[in-house]
Amino acid sequence: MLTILFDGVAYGMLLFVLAVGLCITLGLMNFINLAHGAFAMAGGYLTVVMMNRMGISFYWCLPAAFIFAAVLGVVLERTLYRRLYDKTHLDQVLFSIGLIFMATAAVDYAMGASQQIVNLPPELNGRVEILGANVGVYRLFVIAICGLLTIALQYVIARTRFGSRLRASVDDGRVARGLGIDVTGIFALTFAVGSGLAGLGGALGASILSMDPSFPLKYMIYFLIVISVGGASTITGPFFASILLGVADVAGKYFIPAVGGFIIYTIMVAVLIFRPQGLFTRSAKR
Amino acid sequence: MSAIDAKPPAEAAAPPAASGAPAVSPAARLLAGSRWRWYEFAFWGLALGSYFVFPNKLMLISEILILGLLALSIDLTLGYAGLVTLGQGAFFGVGAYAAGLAAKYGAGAGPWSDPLLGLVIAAGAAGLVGFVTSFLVLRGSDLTRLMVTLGVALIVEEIVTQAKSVTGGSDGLQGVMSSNVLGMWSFDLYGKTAFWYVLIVTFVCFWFCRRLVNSPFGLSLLAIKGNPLRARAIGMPVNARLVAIYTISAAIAGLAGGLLTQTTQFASPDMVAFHRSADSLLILIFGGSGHLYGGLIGAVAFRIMQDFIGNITPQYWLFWVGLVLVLLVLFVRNGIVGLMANGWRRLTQKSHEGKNP
Amino acid sequence: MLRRHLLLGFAGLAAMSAAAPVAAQETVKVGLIATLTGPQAASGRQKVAGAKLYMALNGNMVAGKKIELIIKDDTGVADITRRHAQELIVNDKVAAISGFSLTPLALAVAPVITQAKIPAIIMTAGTSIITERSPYFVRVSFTLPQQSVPIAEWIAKNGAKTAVSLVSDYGPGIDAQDAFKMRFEEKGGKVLEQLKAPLANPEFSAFLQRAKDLKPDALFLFVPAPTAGSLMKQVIDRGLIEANIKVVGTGDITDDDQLNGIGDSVLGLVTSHFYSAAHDSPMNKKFVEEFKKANPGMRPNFIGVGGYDGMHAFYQALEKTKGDTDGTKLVEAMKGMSFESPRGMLTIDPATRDVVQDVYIRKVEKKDGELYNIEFDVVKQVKDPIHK
Amino acid sequence: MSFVQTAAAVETASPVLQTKALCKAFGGITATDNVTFSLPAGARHALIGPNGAGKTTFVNQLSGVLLPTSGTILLNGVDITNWSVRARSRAGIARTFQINQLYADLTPLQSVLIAINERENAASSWFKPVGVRSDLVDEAAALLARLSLSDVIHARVGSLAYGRQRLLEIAIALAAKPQVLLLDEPAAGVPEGERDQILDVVAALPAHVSLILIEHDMDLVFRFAKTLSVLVNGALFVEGTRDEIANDPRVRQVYLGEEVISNV
Repeated sequence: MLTILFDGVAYGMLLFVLAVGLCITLGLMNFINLAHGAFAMAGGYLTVVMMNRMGISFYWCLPAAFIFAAVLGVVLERTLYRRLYDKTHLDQVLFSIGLIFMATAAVDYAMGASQQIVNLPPELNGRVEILGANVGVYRLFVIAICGLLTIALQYVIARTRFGSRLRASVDDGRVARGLGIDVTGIFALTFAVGSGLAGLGGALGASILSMDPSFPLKYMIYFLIVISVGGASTITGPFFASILLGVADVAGKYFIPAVGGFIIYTIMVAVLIFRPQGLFTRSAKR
Repeated sequence: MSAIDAKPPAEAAAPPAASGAPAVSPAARLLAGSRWRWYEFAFWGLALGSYFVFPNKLMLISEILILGLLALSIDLTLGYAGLVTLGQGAFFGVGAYAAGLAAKYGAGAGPWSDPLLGLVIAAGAAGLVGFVTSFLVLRGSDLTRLMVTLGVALIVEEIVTQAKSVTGGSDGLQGVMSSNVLGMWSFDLYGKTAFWYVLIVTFVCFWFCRRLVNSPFGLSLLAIKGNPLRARAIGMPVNARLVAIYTISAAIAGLAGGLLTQTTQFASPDMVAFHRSADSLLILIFGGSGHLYGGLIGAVAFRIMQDFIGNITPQYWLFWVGLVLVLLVLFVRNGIVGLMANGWRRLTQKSHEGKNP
Repeated sequence: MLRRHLLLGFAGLAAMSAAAPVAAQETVKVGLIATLTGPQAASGRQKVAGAKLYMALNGNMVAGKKIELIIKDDTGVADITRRHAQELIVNDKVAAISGFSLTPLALAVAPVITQAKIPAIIMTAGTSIITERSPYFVRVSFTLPQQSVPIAEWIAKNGAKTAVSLVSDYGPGIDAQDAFKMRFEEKGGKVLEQLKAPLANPEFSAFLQRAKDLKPDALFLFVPAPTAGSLMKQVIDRGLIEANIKVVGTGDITDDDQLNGIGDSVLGLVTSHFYSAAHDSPMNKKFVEEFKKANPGMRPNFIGVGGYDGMHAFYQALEKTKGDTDGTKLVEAMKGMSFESPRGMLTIDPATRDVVQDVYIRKVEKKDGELYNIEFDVVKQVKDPIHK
Repeated sequence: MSFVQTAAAVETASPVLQTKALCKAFGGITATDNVTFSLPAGARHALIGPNGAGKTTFVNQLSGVLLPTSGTILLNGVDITNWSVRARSRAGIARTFQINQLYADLTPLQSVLIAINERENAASSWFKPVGVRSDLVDEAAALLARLSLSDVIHARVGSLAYGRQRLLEIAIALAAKPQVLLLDEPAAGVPEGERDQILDVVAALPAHVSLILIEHDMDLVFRFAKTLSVLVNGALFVEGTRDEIANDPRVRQVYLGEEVISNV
């Protein structure tokens, strides 16, 4: 029982790290980047290449995945994404689906279609007893890393000067601009960090979520669910949404294996019907 | 076509002298917007002629027409009512399975097993699902709509794969036997019957949609798309109109799904899958929304592109499709039909200038 | 100058027009519908590589006719498979079609081949019922029940009293779990629960945890090859092996193509399957060697060998009919056919047109620094237990 | 307050539109504060007040865009407080918006025809093309002619000059043949020269239509309105005839004073 809860939390945490960047940039620029998963895939594949082909330690792969995805993010933001901010949501959706297709085919071309498998360092394999629950060491590791990241993010957003500017920009971009806040710069930075986090999530998840070229499409749906349940623009909303989804998904499959797959979609539609602005958001702002 | 024909921007800039010319009554001018044009005859003539030009490709042409019909159904909601959705695959799939089940269990029941009745069932089932879910798209922003419709499509897909006893689950629906159309024409291997059947049904649906968008009802949809706040303020029952068009659109999508099942004699979960919804939307945008022809032309272009690229790099054609999409969004407004309309306008304007001085 | 060109051109034209009818007469086309894009792309590549290898090794002339292979990508979507089948038959006038990576894709062509009377050689898809859907299906791959029954017997013989099965939720998975349960319970065991994971689901942890909490003696697994890697990782990660649960499965979970990527943690895992790249026969040695030479970085797996044998079956049949490409005659020729393949001996059951073959019990071991499924036991000439 | 003491002439006419103790709060802010108001048939009434006085909020409640927090709205004595925008529109309340709400991609003819179709219940006809009902099209053309938009009836609305878009805004509202017309700053942003045209149009409206005008331009207000209400901080500050308001020292202080100063 506890093990299930634990697995659910680990899965949810991973989802959170993967999706949080998308949530913030969505709230910030009202821009929907469905190709967010491509950054996660970039991080995941970088880990695969570094570990399996170059023999570099897994622990170095994590920061490398973050930096790689972040750089990729900022380059794309500066060259392509910025042209789309004033276009319709439909254009943005199509554009990012196009990017997903390109990323999928490019990875297929470079790395092959089969699933990539990451062999974790031995100390992360195995299981330990905690509070009477038998839990995987790696999942513990994932929870620890994601937990630290969440705390760090929360600190940056709530306590730092950058954080307050970010919050102001998300609340009302026009006013923030009027106050002399460099919203474009903040956005570029947030986009980079968001992509970097996705890359890190991809690296962390490579051994749990299975990396193959269809990753961005497969997980796009999960990201959308995290946003629609958690709402954009804060990080606590997506955080609780991710945990809820992780636990509901794992517990659903455990207790009622026959309909496990349904549960998360049903939650999503129910939330969108009853609380279109998300379950964990303050009342609608606009 | 009324939307563009009735308001060529060139006219706005025309000197007042033009209005001094023999006056066409405003009503006649509006009516003229819904008249059949030469290029429309040309389009359908080409579709008809493809039977003789590409006798080897009849199955592919049928598939393109079905895809075009699906995109056309999205055009009604997106291009006319301005509803942004990403779940049309759900209705396509419901129609596909409804027609499949009708053919499977209706087989041998004389006139009751006729494919045309199957189409009615497919449209009815999809329309019903559309009607029920239409209430979800009445609220919220474009983004909410995209996600709700996507969610609905995913749930339908889950149901299809889970309800094995009815749908056959992941293996698809087996044992679909298509009876002869009107008891006379059987579906042959060359796809001849399928071609005529699909062409005629598609044309009838198109003709219906064309009447619809040129009617006062269609005009009111454009009003909702243009400015829902204003539309409400003049007393328009905006929600009822949206429910109506969403339901009609779902029914047509279901009809397209039914056509696919009947001509291929099976239904499988990938008829409901995400890529159906995404592809059909891409096709519409590729072709250009709000012109009715966009979906059909987009389907042709999309398939030609897929074939062309697929022949060069069968494994990586997805990359080029993605690239085309990205470029399309960045540089081309209003798809292929938009490009053609612009080109035509420039051409005619030039020739005018040539004559006048 | 110009004159010479013209003359040359003329000569060329004449040559072409003279050669064309002969070539048309002499060429026999075979369609291969594989999944080359999408999640199943890896299987398509194996199949194409296997079929091409056969032609490279055995030439392209059979019974005085030139064989031409036409490859189509169905992207894993059933209606495209069907359209390709129809176009291959109608436009390209193929003598046979082959391929089919998934059960629904094979089932989609059933009405077409029945109507056209063209044989369809199944190189991969493994649900029992497929061959019953049309008298023109011939299978050279395997069926899931055929693979599951031997492992059920083996595990029962080795002391397991209770078992849980976990399979992907689609035709082959259901087939596998039902056959496993049938035979395991015949041998006095008890299947505690049959778990089914969604086909598109990459996260097995909840199902595995449930399996673990049921505390069975054995866990039987089946998922399609491309998913097997991550499943096996999760099995190990979840500590099922330490919990003294014997994990067994069909060979799909220790797929040759992916085995090295899964890593040493699967060492000792026992599976049942009809093909291993480590199968000890001169024919297989040559096959593996040539396959690797032609496809650097790939190791043949059961799908590759399916493609190889599919071509062989067609060659043999055409030989037998002396070049007659009539579909019904070709199917007749294939019925009862028996030949040695890299996998071992293989027979096409004349009654069901389904494959009858040896099924091996293998264990994952390390050889020359690579992981292989090493065969240590065999059940001879297994028929599909579900066909009547 | 009502018009009883001040507007004896219209006292006999029964009120078309009334509000009783109307309140609207957004969070902690009271945007409409206990407004009891009555509009006689054929009124030419102006609603004035400083920025943020709650004029548009009040009109939004009358037209149904916003629902009041408490209080009632009566149209011809019928309680319409919870009616939808559409129901009110069909009952005869039409409005224009402070910021143009037009269909940028349609033509003026289409824009007006859409409203006429709704009024005549012709808009749910889906089979016959637009234009078959030539009577309705002619009516739309005639209405546009009245607002001197004849030369652009086939132009794209988005391409029209701002002043003409304002006129079209009024034309669309008039197409519904309303009983009560709410004009929210019809001349806002319109260049000086074109204001008169708008004023002429307003002045030429049929006498039986009751008008409420929100306007900042005092010149326009005093030329148009026979009666006025002054709204301050959401509450009705004072009501009266044109002359009374013009001479009311309190009004001069809170409102006109500002206006005068800012104009200087």
